[in-house]
Amino acid sequence: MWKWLTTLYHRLGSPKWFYQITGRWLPWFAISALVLLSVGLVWGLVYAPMDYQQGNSFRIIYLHVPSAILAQSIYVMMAIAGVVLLVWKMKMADVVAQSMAPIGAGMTFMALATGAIWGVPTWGTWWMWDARLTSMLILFFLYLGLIALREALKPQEVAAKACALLAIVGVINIPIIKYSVDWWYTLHQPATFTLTQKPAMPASMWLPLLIMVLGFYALLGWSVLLRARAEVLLRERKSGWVRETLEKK
Amino acid sequence: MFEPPSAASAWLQVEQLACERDERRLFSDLSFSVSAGDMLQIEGPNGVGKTSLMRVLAGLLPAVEGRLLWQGEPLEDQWSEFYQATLFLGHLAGIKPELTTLENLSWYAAQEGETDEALLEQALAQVGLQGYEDQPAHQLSAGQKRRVALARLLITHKPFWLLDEPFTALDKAAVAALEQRMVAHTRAGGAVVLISHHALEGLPGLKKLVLQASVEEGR
Amino acid sequence: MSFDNLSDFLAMGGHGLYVWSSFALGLLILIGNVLLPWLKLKATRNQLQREYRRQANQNTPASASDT
Amino acid sequence: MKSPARFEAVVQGQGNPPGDFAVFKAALLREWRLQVRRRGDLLNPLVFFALVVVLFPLGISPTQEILAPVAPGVLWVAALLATLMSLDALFRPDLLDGSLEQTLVSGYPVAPLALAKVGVHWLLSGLPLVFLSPFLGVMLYLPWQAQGVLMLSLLLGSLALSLIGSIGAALTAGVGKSGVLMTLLVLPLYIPILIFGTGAMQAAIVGNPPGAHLALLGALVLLALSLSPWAIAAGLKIAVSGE
Repeated sequence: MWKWLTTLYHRLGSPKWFYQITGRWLPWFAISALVLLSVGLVWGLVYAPMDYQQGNSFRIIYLHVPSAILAQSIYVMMAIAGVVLLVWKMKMADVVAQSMAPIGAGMTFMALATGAIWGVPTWGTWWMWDARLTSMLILFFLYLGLIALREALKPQEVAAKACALLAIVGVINIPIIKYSVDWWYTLHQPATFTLTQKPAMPASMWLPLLIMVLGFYALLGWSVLLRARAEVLLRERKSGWVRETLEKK
Repeated sequence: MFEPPSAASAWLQVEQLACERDERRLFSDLSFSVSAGDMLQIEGPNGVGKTSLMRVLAGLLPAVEGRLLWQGEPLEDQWSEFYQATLFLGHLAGIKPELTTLENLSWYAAQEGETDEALLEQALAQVGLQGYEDQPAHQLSAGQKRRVALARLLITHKPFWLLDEPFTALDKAAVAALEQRMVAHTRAGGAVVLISHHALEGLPGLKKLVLQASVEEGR
Repeated sequence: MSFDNLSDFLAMGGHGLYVWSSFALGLLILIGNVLLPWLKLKATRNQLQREYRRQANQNTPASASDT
Repeated sequence: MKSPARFEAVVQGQGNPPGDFAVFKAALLREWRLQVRRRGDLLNPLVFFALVVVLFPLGISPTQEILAPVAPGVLWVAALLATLMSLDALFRPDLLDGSLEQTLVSGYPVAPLALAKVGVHWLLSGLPLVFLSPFLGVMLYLPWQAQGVLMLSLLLGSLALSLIGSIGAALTAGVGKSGVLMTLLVLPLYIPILIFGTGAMQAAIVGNPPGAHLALLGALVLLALSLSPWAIAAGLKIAVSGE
């Protein structure tokens, strides 16, 4: 297993191999994303039982929670890619990190927006300085910072390393930010009704949620591969294999 | 501390080096070596990557391919030893405008354990900056700032010099003096790598490395 | 099935506006995350193919100058 | 340019490189001289701090009932922005005049040398901010029992702000006009410091012991002190490789 992993790692470091193998992976990600998301959506929207307290507005959970999970895990993945780039100098790690940033920002935005919309029927207001939403808002700014830094720096190798460092600094700070915001929230207002923490959700409710989370991850893979493939072609435009691959068609 | 290597082994060995800037291949498959007593002049038209090569040698820019050996061992394992022996002067003089001429020089001297102010003043006098010791460097001209940086060559203990266009903004007498200093340094067993368009043919021990405009190859 | 008929489903027990606007936005982001990169990939391929063709045209009439 | 006789011996390896600590002390002295002579750069953040605080009574209301409750937040946000502003140009001049690359090739560890710069900068800009703050606190009707906590929280907080902000300054050293970019990069990282700093003051205002908040702030300072020099050094290396 370990040997297989190290070979995979070394191969992924080669842009040509990356491009070829991801071409084969792409359909699997696409199919699983489409299947999981459609099953999860229909199940969650149509078949899952209504929440006795929140009514049908609770169905927003099927977007809010997966997007929030992805928003956080994508940032961690970007930091890991940053370590791989800075320590092992694997350039493909940066391609992946670069492809993830806009998806992460989109997911954070989705979590914020669905949270805000959900807030109207549950809290009676669009925005509440709830600990969870506040942390998410800060995460959104962290993503914007990463994207802006990449835009601002030239040449690309420098931007790559700077973004990697910033992602690592950010990921060390995220738990501190989260802890401090939680603390700040309990300091300023008594813990009232929270959005997602509910006692003992029945399986008919959490199973579609699990499927949605998996579907979101599959879509993440699909989207990252599409972006990374375009980026690999652009970065390697001068090399022979890109020319050969594209001229074949 | 820097150990003088045996005559056989080269100080710096460059093997199949390749360098890229902004996704443009500057040079590739570049190999050469520098040993004690060498003076290596790097020449070539603008934009072939002379400065990039120098910055790769100084460890300020990562190489894309190839490796660097310092006294036979990979350079990336011994940057600190390498820098203890190496003096790098880039395009920028590294002179702070807020500090006086003497303060600027003394910072670099302090890095080598040289605190003797009389010696520093003597070095400044030799580069023609007598009377400017306590002037803030922002009052100096570009050529004078350059001379402050070059005064470092007079007080340094470091045997391996990397000089990027050291003759820029110098007058004739200063150029001659610098040439003399470099010759003395290599004669005494040091080594110099420099980028320059100047004709240095008269200098003993001079070797040349000419960088060609690179050819885009289909890798 | 938690709904008796289509209009119940659309009304979502009075929360239809919130549920449907959330899901519309969510789907938009999800689809955008696949569609935009896909278009980008296609555009990149086309752009590079054009670039290679132009280079080939440049190189053939002149002698084998390789820059 | 004739070299004195002793240089011949030098090449044979008779140089006597000083220890890391001696160079660290020399760097402190150099930074002190350097930054003291940039008077404008030192004064501007202080004036900015005072001005922002003065704007609040004019913009909200001059009454004590309204100003006193928001005083901790106003003072802390103003101090935070002033620190951020003063850090913006911390490394850029060094990058542009070549002293930064000389630091990297000096052979001495970059992290402590960067720390010397940040430390001197804090002494000359963060510390004056701490001593200015009680005067502005009086203008915002900050209760007396909170004045000491204001200074103490700012003393710890500004140190953490300087250390974390310097990472952003290092990353954006190569960017021409980085004010907004640096703000975007650094402000999210400043939020815990803001929360604990104002938390300590609010505890003091209502008569609770502010010790827990200050301890957390101190922990943040220690964490920043141990990690950020390495991040700053890495950021500076990246910035130089872009020149």
